[in-house]
Amino acid sequence: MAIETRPKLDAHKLRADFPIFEQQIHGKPLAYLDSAVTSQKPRQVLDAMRDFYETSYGNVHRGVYTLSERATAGFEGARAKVAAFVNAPSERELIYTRSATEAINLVAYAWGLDNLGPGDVAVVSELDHHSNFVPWQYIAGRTGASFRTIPIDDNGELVLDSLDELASSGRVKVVANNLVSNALGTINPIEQLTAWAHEQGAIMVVDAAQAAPHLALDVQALDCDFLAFSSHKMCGPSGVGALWGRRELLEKMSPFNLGGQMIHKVDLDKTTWNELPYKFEAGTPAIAEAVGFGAAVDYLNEIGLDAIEQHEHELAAYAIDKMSEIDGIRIFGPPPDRRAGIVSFDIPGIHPHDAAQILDWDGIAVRAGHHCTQPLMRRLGVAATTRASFYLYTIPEEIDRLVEGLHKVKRALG
Amino acid sequence: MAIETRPKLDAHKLRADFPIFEQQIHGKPLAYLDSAVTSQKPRQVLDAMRDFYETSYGNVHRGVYTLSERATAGFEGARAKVAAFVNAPSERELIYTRSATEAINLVAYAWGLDNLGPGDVAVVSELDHHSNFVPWQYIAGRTGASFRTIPIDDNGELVLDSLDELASSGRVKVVANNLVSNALGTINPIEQLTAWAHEQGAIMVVDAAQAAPHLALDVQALDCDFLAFSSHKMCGPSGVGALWGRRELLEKMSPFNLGGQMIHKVDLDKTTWNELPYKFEAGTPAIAEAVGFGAAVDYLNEIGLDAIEQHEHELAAYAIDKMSEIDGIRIFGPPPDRRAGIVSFDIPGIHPHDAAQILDWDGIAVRAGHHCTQPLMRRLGVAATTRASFYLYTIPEEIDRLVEGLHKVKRALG
Amino acid sequence: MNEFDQLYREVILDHYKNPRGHGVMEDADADAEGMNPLCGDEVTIYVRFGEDSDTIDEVKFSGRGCAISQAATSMLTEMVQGKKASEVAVLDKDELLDEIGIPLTPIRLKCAMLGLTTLKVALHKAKGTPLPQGLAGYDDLELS
Amino acid sequence: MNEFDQLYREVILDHYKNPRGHGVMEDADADAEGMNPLCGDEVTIYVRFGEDSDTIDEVKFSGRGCAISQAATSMLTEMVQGKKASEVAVLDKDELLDEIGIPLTPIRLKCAMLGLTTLKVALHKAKGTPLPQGLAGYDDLELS
Ligand SMILES: Cc1ncc(COP(=O)(O)O)c(C=O)c1O
Ligand SMILES: Cc1ncc(COP(=O)(O)O)c(C=O)c1O
Repeated sequence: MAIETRPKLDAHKLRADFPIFEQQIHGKPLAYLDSAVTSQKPRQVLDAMRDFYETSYGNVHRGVYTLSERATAGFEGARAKVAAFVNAPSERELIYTRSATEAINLVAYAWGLDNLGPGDVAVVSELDHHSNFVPWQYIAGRTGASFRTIPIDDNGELVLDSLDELASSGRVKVVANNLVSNALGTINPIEQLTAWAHEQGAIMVVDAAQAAPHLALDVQALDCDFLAFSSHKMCGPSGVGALWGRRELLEKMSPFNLGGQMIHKVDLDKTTWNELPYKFEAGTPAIAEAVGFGAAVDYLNEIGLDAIEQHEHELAAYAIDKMSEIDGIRIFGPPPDRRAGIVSFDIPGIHPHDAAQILDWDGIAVRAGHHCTQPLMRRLGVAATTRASFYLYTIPEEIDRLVEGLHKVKRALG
Repeated sequence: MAIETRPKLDAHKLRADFPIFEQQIHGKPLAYLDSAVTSQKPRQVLDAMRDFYETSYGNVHRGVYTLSERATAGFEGARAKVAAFVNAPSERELIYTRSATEAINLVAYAWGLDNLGPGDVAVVSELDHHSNFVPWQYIAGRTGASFRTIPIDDNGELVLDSLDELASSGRVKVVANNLVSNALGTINPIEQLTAWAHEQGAIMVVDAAQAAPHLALDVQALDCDFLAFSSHKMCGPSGVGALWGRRELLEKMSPFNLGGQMIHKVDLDKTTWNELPYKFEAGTPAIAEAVGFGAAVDYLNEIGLDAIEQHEHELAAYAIDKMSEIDGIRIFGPPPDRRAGIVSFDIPGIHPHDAAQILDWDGIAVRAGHHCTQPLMRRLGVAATTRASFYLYTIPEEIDRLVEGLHKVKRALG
Repeated sequence: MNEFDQLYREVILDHYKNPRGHGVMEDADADAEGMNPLCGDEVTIYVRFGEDSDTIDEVKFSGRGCAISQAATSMLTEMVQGKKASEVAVLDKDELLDEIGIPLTPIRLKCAMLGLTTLKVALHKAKGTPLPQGLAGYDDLELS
Repeated sequence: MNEFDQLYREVILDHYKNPRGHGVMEDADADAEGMNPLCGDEVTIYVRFGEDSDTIDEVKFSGRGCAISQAATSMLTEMVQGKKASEVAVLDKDELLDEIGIPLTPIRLKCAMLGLTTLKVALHKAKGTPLPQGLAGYDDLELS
């Protein structure tokens, strides 16, 4: 067998797929360096949705006529693609949600309300996004369980030594953690956490919102119990996301949203639930969005997740290297080989809002804020950071423009 | 002041806005008579979303750069339109959801979990869609409240005489009912129900999923407390819906989904919530879909809801008249002036599935099933019905084709 | 052959209009009820075994349904007559589909399978064997 | 005038780099803390009244923020000096915006208003008057 060299992606070429780059912002080409918050969309995905609406739109699972069949085939065909994308053992374990946030809430409510109580512990980390922090805090509060966080070190990496202490504080019933941190880019050791969770008899919930766009996912290799992600961060439309869940757990769980489609038989005194995955999909779902989600998966697979991951590592290394030259800059997070294409930083005396605003006038879009990680910001001792994040369409020239722009910011406000 | 004659809508002309009608189904022009399940989309709405993705896409409320500002303006501008569409006193009371179903679940969970308990009664009707039936049944079950239904008469109209008996069974805390029945088209006397609910000290939740597309809505005139509806039934995209809620109630309520954007301050021991409407919008919302929802509202306003309502009454009257000629047919529901453009029927000896399938071969799409109203089907003594439903693009010729098709079905199977 | 003739071909219409084995069976050796949640159709299947308590002697069914589900169940009653319960409990759905002999969309497939699924449940219940995954509605129903 | 000069015009930069009234006030007559949830910026405002216990004698502020929020708060301390608490408690936001004198996008408006909102809360708290709707963050913040 010949050894294949991993094909690199050609970001310059891929950019042509994205209509958003055809415009100028403040007279400058758009340098979109905020892909961690949401990604831009290729024509292939937009065309797939438009075409679906124009030729095949109808409600799913409900009609015997042609349009409804086409719509159902499009919707379920996309489910098969999304399920395969995370190597789910069965597409019945793949539930469509609005977003990663809703996917996590589904587990927190439907599993948590029945399985947490006094003496139990729900564990997240200091690195977690509010969407994987607040649901567990809230449901723990409602059920009387306690809520604990895994601390991080100064590099933004989890301190796994602290796990024993957490285990001694009660029955750990659920561990929920992000695979890639949106604030720092840290790639977390989920396999180790999962092994620990299972030793405690706890379930492992993986927030893969930030991982799914950037690295190949395999729920069977991760051995986790639930995995949540969003279409909009991975070239797909807004309004749809997914939860993968282990079948035995999903089957035992109560439902979350109630309504049409998730039922089997409705009586005045009793209602029974539909089979998986429909039990968790009440009401009319995001139909065309699911089709777009499937098209986004096709698009990413065509490029290759390995190639995307490598491209991001290279950009992260390049950016950290270039940005380190800025006087006084503090770059948060681990070295490039342990992070996705995300660089969060602070320049003393320059507020992130001002940096982002001034960069915008050069057509450069970066994020300024707490990135939905207030506990982490407190841990880092800052109110907010400036963050540049990259994706398959990011080119090194944009990083050069960012560095130049930051020099300009310093001259103006420093 | 001159008296304006209400302009009638020109369905033949409007059809040209809908690309779906440019194809043939089984070699015949598409007669889409299943708008009650979901409506088709005009080019204006599809263009608005495409344009948004191509020029203005970004995450909302999170960035100081141009794209994020544009996205936020598009998203919030649409909220203002949708809020005005139901005459909400403030756009802060208008919460985006995935669908009417999710909107009702939001109230059932966030209001219900804290406000229902043993001795309390949740009331829906036999006419209600599963999406407004099962959430109340389920949350009543979880909280120990009881769950009762308002019966209907043989015309499919609510028997309001039964209310006193319901009131004597406990403290009525919530009354939830549809304004227009999706199964029969019945327009329900919501003002009377609301008055009764308020007399009991109960809140009134209106399921307007089927009303919003078809008649002008005014939450202040209705005097209800919550109102739920879906974009996809009113010419907008799938994946987005809305809940209007009375501000005092929304402010007092616990949140529903937890995560990014809905928080004010996140601490390890305590999290506080964002102001309205964000408190109820956790995570990345359906951004482009909201923009499309706004465009759909523009489209409907341009035509005029009164004109749409009248068009549907006319079609319903025409259909009932024509269909009554079919031997043995049983048409369910009230007379045309008390119903929206929905006609549900049964032809003895012909199963709805077979009718729908054979009609499909003539390009005619109708729904066969229980329409997510199993309790109603039981009340009517049928397993399922066949349903034809109309919208602004429906023309009388399609009803003629339906009647002809039904004769053919009878010849084949009767 | 147009689509109508294809789906509602003569033999289907014949089974639909003159269903074999239609009716209630008193003191059956095995029975079960099934429902198609899409349309609410319900069917009850009854089985009587032969002397060996294993060979299927007679199958009857009652309930309502569309032409496809009624015809498929009617055909089924003829197909399984004289077979061993253990064979029928694992009967491949394709055998029934071959018999029906018409192309079915995924949604109509559910109609066609209602009788067979219910029969299998009846047999497993009578024999006390655990319901295979497929019968809990898991793997053998295709999504889409 | 390009956009940079427009937003970060000289007077803004001057107030940002040399904020008036910056610092902590011990034994203030009124104080409050405010936060901009978008970026986590926090500000604390301190007020000392004159002999009549109503005229604002001195205003100070501490905390961190972007140039817009710092400059706006600095300008505010000058604006309200010598005014009656009751007037300031209902000060129209446009008066401050006029002073700032630059066009603000909705998101930056929140930065600019942080000081004023916090000051109003401090005054209402000190006077025991109920917080108007606007200050609960309701009506005066524009959506979008
Ligand atoms: C790590 C992480 N978790 C969860 C989320 C929430 O994703 P969404 O807003 O799509 O629900 C995000 C997105 O911001 C994220 O980066
Ligand atoms: C009366 C009624 N209520 C609720 C719903 C649920 O709407 P959705 O599926 O958009 O959530 C529907 C739609 O089928 C309906 O017709």
